Amino acid sequence: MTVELCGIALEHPVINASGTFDAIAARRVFGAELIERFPFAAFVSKTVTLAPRQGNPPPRLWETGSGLINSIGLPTKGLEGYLGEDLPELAELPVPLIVNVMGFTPAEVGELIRAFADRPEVTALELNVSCPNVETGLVMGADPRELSALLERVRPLTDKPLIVKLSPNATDVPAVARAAERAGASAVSLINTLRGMALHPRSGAPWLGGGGGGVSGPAVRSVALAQVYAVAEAVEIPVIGMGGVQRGQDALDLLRAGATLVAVGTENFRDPAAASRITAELSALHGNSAPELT
Amino acid sequence: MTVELCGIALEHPVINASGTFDAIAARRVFGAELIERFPFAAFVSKTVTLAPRQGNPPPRLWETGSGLINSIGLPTKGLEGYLGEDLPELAELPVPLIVNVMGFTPAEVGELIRAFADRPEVTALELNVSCPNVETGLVMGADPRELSALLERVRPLTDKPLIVKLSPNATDVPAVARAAERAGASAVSLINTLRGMALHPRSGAPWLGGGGGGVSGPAVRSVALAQVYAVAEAVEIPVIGMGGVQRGQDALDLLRAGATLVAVGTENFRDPAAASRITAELSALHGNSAPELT
Amino acid sequence: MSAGPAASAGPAPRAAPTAHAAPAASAAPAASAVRTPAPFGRRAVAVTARERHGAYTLLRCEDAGGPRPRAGQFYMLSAAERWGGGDGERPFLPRAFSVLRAPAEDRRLDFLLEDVGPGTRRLDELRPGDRLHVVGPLGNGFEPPRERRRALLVGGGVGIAPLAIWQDQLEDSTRPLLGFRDRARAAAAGLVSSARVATDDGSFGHHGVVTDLMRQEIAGRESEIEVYACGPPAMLEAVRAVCAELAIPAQLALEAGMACGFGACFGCVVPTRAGLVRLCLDGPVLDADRLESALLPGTGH
Amino acid sequence: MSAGPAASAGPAPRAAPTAHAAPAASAAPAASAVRTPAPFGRRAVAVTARERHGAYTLLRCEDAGGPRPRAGQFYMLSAAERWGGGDGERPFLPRAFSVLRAPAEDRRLDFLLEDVGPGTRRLDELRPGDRLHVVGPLGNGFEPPRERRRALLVGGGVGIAPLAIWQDQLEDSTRPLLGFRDRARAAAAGLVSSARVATDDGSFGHHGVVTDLMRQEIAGRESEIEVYACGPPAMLEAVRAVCAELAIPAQLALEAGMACGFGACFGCVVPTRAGLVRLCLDGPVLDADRLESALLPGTGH
Ligand SMILES: Cc1cc2nc3c(=O)[nH]c(=O)nc-3n(C[C@H](O)[C@H](O)[C@H](O)COP(=O)(O)OP(=O)(O)OC[C@H]3O[C@@H](n4cnc5c(N)ncnc54)[C@H](O)[C@@H]3O)c2cc1C
Ligand SMILES: Cc1cc2nc3c(=O)[nH]c(=O)nc-3n(C[C@H](O)[C@H](O)[C@H](O)COP(=O)(O)OP(=O)(O)OC[C@H]3O[C@@H](n4cnc5c(N)ncnc54)[C@H](O)[C@@H]3O)c2cc1C
Ligand SMILES: Cc1cc2nc3c(=O)[nH]c(=O)nc-3n(C[C@H](O)[C@H](O)[C@H](O)COP(=O)(O)O)c2cc1C
Ligand SMILES: Cc1cc2nc3c(=O)[nH]c(=O)nc-3n(C[C@H](O)[C@H](O)[C@H](O)COP(=O)(O)O)c2cc1C
Ligand code: FES
Ligand code: FES
Repeated sequence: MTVELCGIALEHPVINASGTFDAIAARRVFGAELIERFPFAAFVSKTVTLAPRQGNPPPRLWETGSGLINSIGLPTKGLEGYLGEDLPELAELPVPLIVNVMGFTPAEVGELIRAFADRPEVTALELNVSCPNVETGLVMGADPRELSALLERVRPLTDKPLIVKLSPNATDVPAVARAAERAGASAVSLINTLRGMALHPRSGAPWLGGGGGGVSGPAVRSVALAQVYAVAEAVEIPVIGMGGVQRGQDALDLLRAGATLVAVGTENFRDPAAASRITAELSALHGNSAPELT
Repeated sequence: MTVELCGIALEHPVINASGTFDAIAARRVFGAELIERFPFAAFVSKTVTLAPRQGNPPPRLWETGSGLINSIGLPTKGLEGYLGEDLPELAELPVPLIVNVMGFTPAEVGELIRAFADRPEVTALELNVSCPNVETGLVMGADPRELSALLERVRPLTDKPLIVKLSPNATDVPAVARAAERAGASAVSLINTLRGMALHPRSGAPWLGGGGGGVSGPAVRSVALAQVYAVAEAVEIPVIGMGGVQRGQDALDLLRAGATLVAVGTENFRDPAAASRITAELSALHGNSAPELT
Repeated sequence: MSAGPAASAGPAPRAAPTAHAAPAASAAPAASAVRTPAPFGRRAVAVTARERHGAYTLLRCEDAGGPRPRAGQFYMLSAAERWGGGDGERPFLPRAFSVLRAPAEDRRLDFLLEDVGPGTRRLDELRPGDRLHVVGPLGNGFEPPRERRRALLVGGGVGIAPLAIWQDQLEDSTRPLLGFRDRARAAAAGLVSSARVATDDGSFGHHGVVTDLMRQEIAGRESEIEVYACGPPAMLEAVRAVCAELAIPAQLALEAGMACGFGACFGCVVPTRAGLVRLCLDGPVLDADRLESALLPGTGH
Repeated sequence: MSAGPAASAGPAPRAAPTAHAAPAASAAPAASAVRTPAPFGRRAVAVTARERHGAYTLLRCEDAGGPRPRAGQFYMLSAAERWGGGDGERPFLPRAFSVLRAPAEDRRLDFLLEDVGPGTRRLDELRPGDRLHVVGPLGNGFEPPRERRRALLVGGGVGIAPLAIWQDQLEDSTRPLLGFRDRARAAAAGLVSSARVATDDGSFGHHGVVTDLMRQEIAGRESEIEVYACGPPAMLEAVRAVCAELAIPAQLALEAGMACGFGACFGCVVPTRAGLVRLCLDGPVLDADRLESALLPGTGH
């Protein structure tokens, strides 16, 4: 099941979704076995911003019958901490490293990209655009013009593949994807979490420390499939599909919808090695359905 | 639990979601008991368009572990058929009637509204704006300007309450709701179904006759809650909340998020009398949590 | 009247023969059609027995609160527990099942299930004492044969279910014809009296399809027979084609994916010559001549 | 060494006392800390026993594939079946449980559960022979007392769980103090040896809270005691406040909502004086002096 994404050769098409697997923490917990049995074909790190961020106050989690609402709020050591502490450890992983970055202004995004532009440890960059541009107030990844302007500015800063992680909370996601493609994105990834909310069952106040949160897991699977399908029809560049993947069949659906890679997110929480099982199931299904996949 | 919406007095705050209960069919199936035990405080009829529509080819349904994807495609007898065949029967229901209409151009919407403007059987109109304006190509309910223009044209055509049913597949739903309010909407209702999709497990082709479909049921509950909360914060007019309501607690959450009424959709399919149970559960919770609700 | 509805047909037997004056309307949604109303809402009933018949499961429950169904009617079933979950999995919506048997003298309802997916699997787990949610009886059911015709019941697989109750209610009918994939499945043929059986693999009865038997049975009696058929789409389509060819009236009990069963969702539509109709409301029994084909999209396994 | 980890502490006992030279770092995420690695991925284990102890359930399983846990460590548990569903309902994510007991000589793991919601309810349904998914051992566990101090175990409710295994592993400790809501719950006190018990309603043991007993026990021995506490947030906060007042070192086993248990989600953070830390990774045992308060948002029932 080897596959290629923007010239990167991968052993299979299953990677992790940003922010749903901390390989450094997992190595402390699971030791060498994590590396020996590393479940992802590439590793995507959690979103890094320029400045350190604490993230949202707890509680940060709300479970639903078919998913999770999180208001983690992108805690990060910031660029400097990441470069100094995390990157050396992540560089030891047995798979290519994709660094996910986010900035609140185009200048910030530029600075982040420049910082990784020539890092040999880093194979590709993923740009999280699900946050507002603090200068315009518009969510960068929800508005085609906003995103074009951003990418035209930052795309020239690196030769590495630049994956744009789209926001699913947009009127016309394929239009945003097309704008990304025209402005030089190497690939797009989707979906990020859907905006969601939970109230305290007794008090009725918002449960999550951040007020609202992002929905992930099986609940979003069919929404993800629709968006991946529509985006894959709209662009020529590769698509990384994610959202509620729990089984090989879910991964197969995203590949059939046009994705080149599939990312596993929330399911990692239910089983740290879920991606290995999903990859095995996918491989079995590939065998069974080769005609449709060639 | 009596409640008022735009001057309409209702016995309780639970109504049906458009297109999820056909009172005429249900009366054939359940007879007089339906009327005696009518579960909704007001009845919302399925979307009527000007011309008759067959709707999408089957299959129209795809079940997920926590919801439903439908591609019903708005079958309707059209305005004339509705006025001649359905309205007289619906007028016999023991609760106020809300007619849901949709047009593909502002002129069509105007014509539909005019047709019901002076009908005494009709208490209020709900305007489904989750379809594209065929003249501009923009989804009427996803773009604030598009919606303003539409409402400014059609709002003057009736004195009846005009409820705008918003599309959830929009970048900034509260902005659309504010536009509706400014242009004279009496209330807004949300959420309609999220865009979703399913593939045939073996062939990998889109399962639904319509290609894609709309996701409803428990899977969308937390997305609905977030949108209702954000919209209720953004507007002064009443909000009708819906999306995945299965229990009194779900209804209570939407009321606490700022809704005046709650609509039950997909859960009707699992139990035709679900709304009665939900109303009873809500009433019990009201008793328990009176302080937060006054 | 040699073939009127038996007294056991239910509390409100229809004055059926007149409805047949205009055959095209017989299964049509005449707003005035007298139907036995179903109790409003789903109700919990107790499972009282579970038996295996060949590859199928007979599920019996005690429906104290409901009226007696007509032959061909169906119920929406769901287990009272663990329906909507199991690792976030289906079943979520209730499932449609034809009545296999519903003796007039008690409150018993029998269903025959074939395990084809998560819903039937869950129902197959139920044991006496477990609770089942039911909505029904739903749909139209079979109409008695047109005058001077005798009923010929033709079924395949789990589709024998509505034929068993119809046989119970008919005063008289010719020998039923049943088709199965193999001997294991054919073991369920005993649920219908004195049936002739065909199997695809020849392991039991006639080696071939049930329409082979049908042609034999009908030959020369085209004007005396009305066919009642229920089974997999390919079989129904074969039956429809034979009946169309021989100009024999046929009532087909069809299947379509259903979310509600009571006309609420518009999800169960099937294409007829006159457009799409909701099968749960205007069917599940349709006169064969209303259909271009009985091969419906999204059905079959 | 009077209070080193007993030989049963696990295959890789830490050279603990030295880690205490700088107390603030003792529970800090030193990347170099020697941990017993957990097997990667969740594994299915068989439930071998279920016992009721007062209002709580002891669940025993046979963990053939895992290393022995340290006292204070926890596992993420989920039933192998029906987890993620049941009418589209929770539980969906695994749940965290402290080890109650894990004798070094076999592969047994005991957990003590209080039924407070859908996850604990589902686990409470498990019976010998059922399968359980486990990930672990996770988290840091207790550190041995600082030199010249003896362990005083203080627990409340189901929070006695990690104290039982810690008592097993400590060579020597003073009489444990346990608080419960009432007599029914206090029946679980027998899981810890020779404990003194307080109940809120006075129906058993001392009428009052466990910190009353704690003040009595400590009085005059402030420099000889190190407190190990686990229990509901209000109790832990009271323990923390008393220890702060009396300048006694305390190790608190805390709880927070967790999605993963292995540092992946950043969901379990708790506020410390030095900022938010992931409790599953840097805890669940934290030195009390790292906390402003043990009353954490989103915990308690
Ligand atoms: C009026 C009527 C009467 C019936 N009577 C009987 C009877 O007496 N006995 C009996 O055994 N069966 C009967 N059926 C069929 C029965 O309802 C189905 O077999 C049952 O619904 C299957 O449910 P499942 O969960 O086991 O399988 P499903 O997984 O639902 O599979 C059933 C079929 O549904 C489709 N499908 C697959 N996945 C999905 C999905 N996610 N969403 C939507 N569709 C999907 C496929 O075509 C599949 O073959 C009847 C159906 C109707 C409409
Ligand atoms: C390290 C650690 C060790 C633990 N050890 C034990 C032990 O030994 N024994 C034991 O009984 N318990 C222990 N717990 C607590 C145990 O994990 C919880 O009681 C369990 O997770 C509750 O799950 P539930 O589904 O039964 O209840 P839930 O419904 O999950 O309720 C538990 C609490 O979670 C919150 N909550 C409610 N609804 C939601 C929701 N939808 N999403 C998110 N949060 C919600 C509320 O605060 C509620 O009081 C431990 C917890 C941790 C972190
Ligand atoms: C707890 C949590 C944290 C996340 N953090 C990030 C993040 O830091 N950056 C990012 O781009 N996406 C983040 N995501 C989104 C995921 O990468 C993914 O897009 C989403 O969860 C959908 O996939 P899933 O349904 O498989 O979880 C996070 C998701 C979760 C659940
Ligand atoms: C089968 C089906 C048909 C629907 N038809 C309509 C419709 O005709 N008009 C409309 O405005 N909304 C329609 N909806 C949307 C519902 O009114 C409602 O907004 C949505 O289903 C969310 O509520 P729920 O999760 O409770 O089902 C339909 C939904 C379903 C599931
Ligand atoms: S199943 Fe819903 S309309 Fe027929
Ligand atoms: S529970 Fe996921 S990081 Fe701690």
